[in-house]
Amino acid sequence: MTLDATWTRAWIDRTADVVAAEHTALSELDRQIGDGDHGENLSRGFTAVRARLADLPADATPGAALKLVATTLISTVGGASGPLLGTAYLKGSAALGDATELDAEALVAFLTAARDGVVLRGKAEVGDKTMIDAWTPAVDAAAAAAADGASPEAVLRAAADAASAGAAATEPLVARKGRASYLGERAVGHRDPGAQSSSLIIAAAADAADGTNKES
Amino acid sequence: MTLDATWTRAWIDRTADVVAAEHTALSELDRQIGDGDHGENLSRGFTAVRARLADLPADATPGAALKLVATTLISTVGGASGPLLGTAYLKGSAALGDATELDAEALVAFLTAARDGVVLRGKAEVGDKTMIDAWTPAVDAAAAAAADGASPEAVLRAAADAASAGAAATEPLVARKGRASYLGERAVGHRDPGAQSSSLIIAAAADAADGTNKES
Amino acid sequence: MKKLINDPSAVVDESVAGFGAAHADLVVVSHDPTFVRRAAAPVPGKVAVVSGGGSGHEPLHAGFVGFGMLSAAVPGPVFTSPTPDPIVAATQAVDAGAGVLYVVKNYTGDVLNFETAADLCEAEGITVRSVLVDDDVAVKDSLYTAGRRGVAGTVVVEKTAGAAAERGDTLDAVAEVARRTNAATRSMGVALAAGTVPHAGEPSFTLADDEVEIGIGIHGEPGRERIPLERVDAIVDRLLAAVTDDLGLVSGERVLLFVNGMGGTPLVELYIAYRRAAEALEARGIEVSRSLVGSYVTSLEMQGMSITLTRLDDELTELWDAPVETVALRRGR
Amino acid sequence: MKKLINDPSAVVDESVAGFGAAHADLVVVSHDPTFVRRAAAPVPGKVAVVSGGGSGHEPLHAGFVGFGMLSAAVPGPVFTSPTPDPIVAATQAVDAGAGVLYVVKNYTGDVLNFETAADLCEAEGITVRSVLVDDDVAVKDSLYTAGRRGVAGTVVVEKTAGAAAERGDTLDAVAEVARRTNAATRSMGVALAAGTVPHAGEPSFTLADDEVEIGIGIHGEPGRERIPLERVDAIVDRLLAAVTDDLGLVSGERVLLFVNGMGGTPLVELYIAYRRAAEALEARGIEVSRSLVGSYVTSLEMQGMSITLTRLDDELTELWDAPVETVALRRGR
Ligand SMILES: Nc1ncnc2c1ncn2[C@@H]1O[C@H](COP(=O)(O)OP(=O)(O)O)[C@@H](O)[C@H]1O
Ligand SMILES: Nc1ncnc2c1ncn2[C@@H]1O[C@H](COP(=O)(O)OP(=O)(O)O)[C@@H](O)[C@H]1O
Ligand SMILES: [Mg+2]
Ligand SMILES: [Mg+2]
Ligand SMILES: [Mg+2]
Ligand SMILES: [Mg+2]
Repeated sequence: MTLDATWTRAWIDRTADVVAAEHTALSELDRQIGDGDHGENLSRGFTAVRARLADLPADATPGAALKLVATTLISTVGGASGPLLGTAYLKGSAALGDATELDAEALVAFLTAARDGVVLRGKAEVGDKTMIDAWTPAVDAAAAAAADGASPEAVLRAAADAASAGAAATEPLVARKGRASYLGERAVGHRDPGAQSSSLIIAAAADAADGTNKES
Repeated sequence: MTLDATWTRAWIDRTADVVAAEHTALSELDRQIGDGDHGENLSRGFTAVRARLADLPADATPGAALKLVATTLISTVGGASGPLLGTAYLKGSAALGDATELDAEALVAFLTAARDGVVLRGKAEVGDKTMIDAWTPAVDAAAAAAADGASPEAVLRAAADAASAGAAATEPLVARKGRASYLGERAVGHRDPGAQSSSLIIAAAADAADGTNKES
Repeated sequence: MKKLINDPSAVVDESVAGFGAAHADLVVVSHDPTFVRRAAAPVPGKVAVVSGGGSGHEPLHAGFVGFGMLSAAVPGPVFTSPTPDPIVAATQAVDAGAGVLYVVKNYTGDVLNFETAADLCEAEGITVRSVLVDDDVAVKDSLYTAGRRGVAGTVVVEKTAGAAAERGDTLDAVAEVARRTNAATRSMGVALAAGTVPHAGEPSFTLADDEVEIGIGIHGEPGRERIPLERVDAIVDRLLAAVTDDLGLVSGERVLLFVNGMGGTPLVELYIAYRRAAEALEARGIEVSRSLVGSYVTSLEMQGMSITLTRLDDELTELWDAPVETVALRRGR
Repeated sequence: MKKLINDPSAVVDESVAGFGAAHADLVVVSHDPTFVRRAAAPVPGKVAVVSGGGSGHEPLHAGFVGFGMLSAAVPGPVFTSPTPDPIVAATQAVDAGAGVLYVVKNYTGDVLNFETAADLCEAEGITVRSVLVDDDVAVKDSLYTAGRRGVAGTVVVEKTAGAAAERGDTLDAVAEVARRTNAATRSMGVALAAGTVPHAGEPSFTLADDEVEIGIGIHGEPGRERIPLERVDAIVDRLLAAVTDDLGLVSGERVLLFVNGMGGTPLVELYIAYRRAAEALEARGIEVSRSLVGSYVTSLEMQGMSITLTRLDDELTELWDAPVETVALRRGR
């Protein structure tokens, strides 16, 4: 079983929906340990993504659609999350090449390249209390599931669950990157907003896969 | 019966006391319809008066003591009330000449000259919601009492009662001079701070006369 | 009350001392009595321009002491006119024999204290003229009131009068420039939140979360009316209507547009207001030929702004453009 | 939330438009993408200096665009770094072939977006160097954090780098001046009350009536610690101790003392703080040879201030003194 361009668009759509829905909650997380704009930043970005996606040819590949997400985020979000998430989508989409159907391995390649892109730009490690704390567990879980022969849907679900646990696990941490690093011990007890939004994005991928397959 | 330099000093002392005691209340009145500094202004002035009075020769006449009040207020109070009250004391002290004993007529002359001094500088009329609404009834009541042959103490008490009533009567008025005039109808219902402080000053004169005579 | 101060009663002295220390290249501060004068004063042969008033409106007036503007400034206690003594001392310090112009905001206290100072100086042989600034259209001007207040327009009067003095005008001519500038200038303000006078300890007035005060003064005096908070464009339109009506501006005229912050309002908001005001004026055929945006005549940390217009002719434009070298306004030097 | 705005999402666009309209003699505003450049740019043969970052810090950066300082400024959304597109557009608009220096405050967002822009510009043949400003000693500098933040000291770096560019230095030399200035500069701030980001609608943090936040940033980030409100002299002593220790200042050295307001604090308070800081430095044998007092690097209407010191040598003094003609800083022209 594979996922196609329809899934890709559904994923992007769901992501835009969830970012809009969680806008205030994300900014509130950022207000606790950052500057309170993370929800605003992402919703500016995904509003632009949705508008530009409408102009994309119907036969665009998953890679082309995700590259459009990348360039749109880079050119509209700003802040730390704009270049970081933008790079994630950019590197991830490059890993997909011209494929029209994505199997479990392709999804693992996407997630890995995306995570590596964030590390390349932001130089964060697991435990630094950043979005990497969602991406890296997601990559590991996806890879493990794929190695076990799981379906694409199951790979994404494993990734989503791991990302969500990873985001939650940022709460007790002291931050070593981004604005929260200025706070030292005072960041303890708060969830990292970027880890939270990344886990929502990965969850949207899994939800879209479930939805797409139920419809088909 | 007459009032002398001892009474004059007692009056000035009592005035300084009552200004200190009513400091906050006067500023609060001014906050309602002005800029909230009237108590601060007068207490700055009378604190200086008290300090300078200590240096005045023991044999200074009432006129000399009150002239010192005048110049001290002019040089320390600022605002509207500084020059106005300063002029009141200046013109009033001039009316006393070198007299060492003040009879009822001298007190009326003092009050009249003081009031005229305020009008000369400030051009306010009765009913403009200013300190004149305390001074003019005081002058009129003092003159009437003196014409009836009242004692100096009784003249001052009559002046004090009229000033107090005059200050209270400013409450329903719209102001036509000073900062409160900017407010139009919104000044209605508030007592004029300068009328209130002038009535306290005149009451202190009467209280000092009672006190002086009780002691003597 | 939360302020970066030590003792409320030392606010003005300490602040003026800091001002003098920070700007010793431009000004000299005298203490006891307190006034601020140009480092290079008196200027031989030139008329001196002196202003002053209660403190709490910084940078007015001390921030405008220097070449091409004020010769001296006399700060009183917060929101309270200075007494005559420091005004006299400042006058003596800057008079070069050509006479001294007092620029006085129209408040009873300022008027009386500067009047007394002028009398004392005249008695000593210094020629003094006074010009009142009364640009605030929020206040009804009538024979039966203290008249309009002087607010942000004071900066414009101090600038043109100072430039006239600098070019060597006589005392009467400098006074005439000041009067003409005042006559060509109107202002109106709005507050979102009052400031707190240090010795009072609580805000001068309180507004609900959805209220603004229109026609506010610069001493925490209440304004003309309270209205629900509106978009700034609507607020600007209100203020501008009052100002342009009072000035009787017609299409084809030129103005200086001055958007003034009250102390606690950030520049980002003032420029939003400026944008609307400039657009609205141009839509009416009025040319905005000069601009000033910033917190120049403040009311402690009050949140709000005022809009000032000065009708410009060639001479006032030239005087506005003339070089000036003060702490708060500097160009051409 | 009470602000003089229309739509929270239009704050930056409308404000920058107003800025451009008010100061058309000095700057040109480009829209879509938004940036502000010198009216006279590119300047043939000279290095261009470009800065930018989130809005809400006005007059930084656009207020420093002009002769002797910035060639262009790129404002992002409130407290959010601009994206690479407007940075690239600004770079292209001001590059005269001599290269472009980016002055970047050390925040992950600013660093990444300017980095991307630099890559894109280099790909088009424009030589770009970047210098990070990280003057905030409230933040521990360590290999394991994002490093110190860039705050008020940015003004000093922009001034000296701009002056170096104006005198005709090469790109490497201008970058070296910027780096040297940053290395000689440290700051620390305090807040009495946070500002409110327009789209957030509530203050970034809340302090009790008797609390202040020491070591505050300029984005409403919480600071280093909360302490009970003290006399400003005591607060100044705290900030100054942190700054002088970190700089390792010793008796006999010269400094620029910069007391910066956070947006909602009136000048009268800043000068009280300045007075103490200057006295305390002089008591330690450190000469305050240059001063700056005012709200130059703000955080919306935050109440508070920061103290910045730059260790001066002859060259930095000369570059600080050099003529500058911008909206917020002007002298010698
Ligand atoms: N160096 C980094 N590497 C990975 N993620 C980072 C890094 N720096 C910041 N982040 C992420 O960015 C998030 C903040 O994004 P956002 O609020 O949009 O930007 P800004 O911090 O510029 O306001 C943080 O919660 C964190 O997850
Ligand atoms: N023209 C005037 N004539 C008489 N009294 C006046 C006049 N103007 C103001 N006052 C008095 O001065 C009082 C205010 O004094 P104060 O608050 O000390 O000065 P300011 O108004 O300058 O702050 C008013 O309450 C009023 O009684
Ligand atoms: Mg953020
Ligand atoms: Mg008063
Ligand atoms: Mg007053
Ligand atoms: Mg941000």
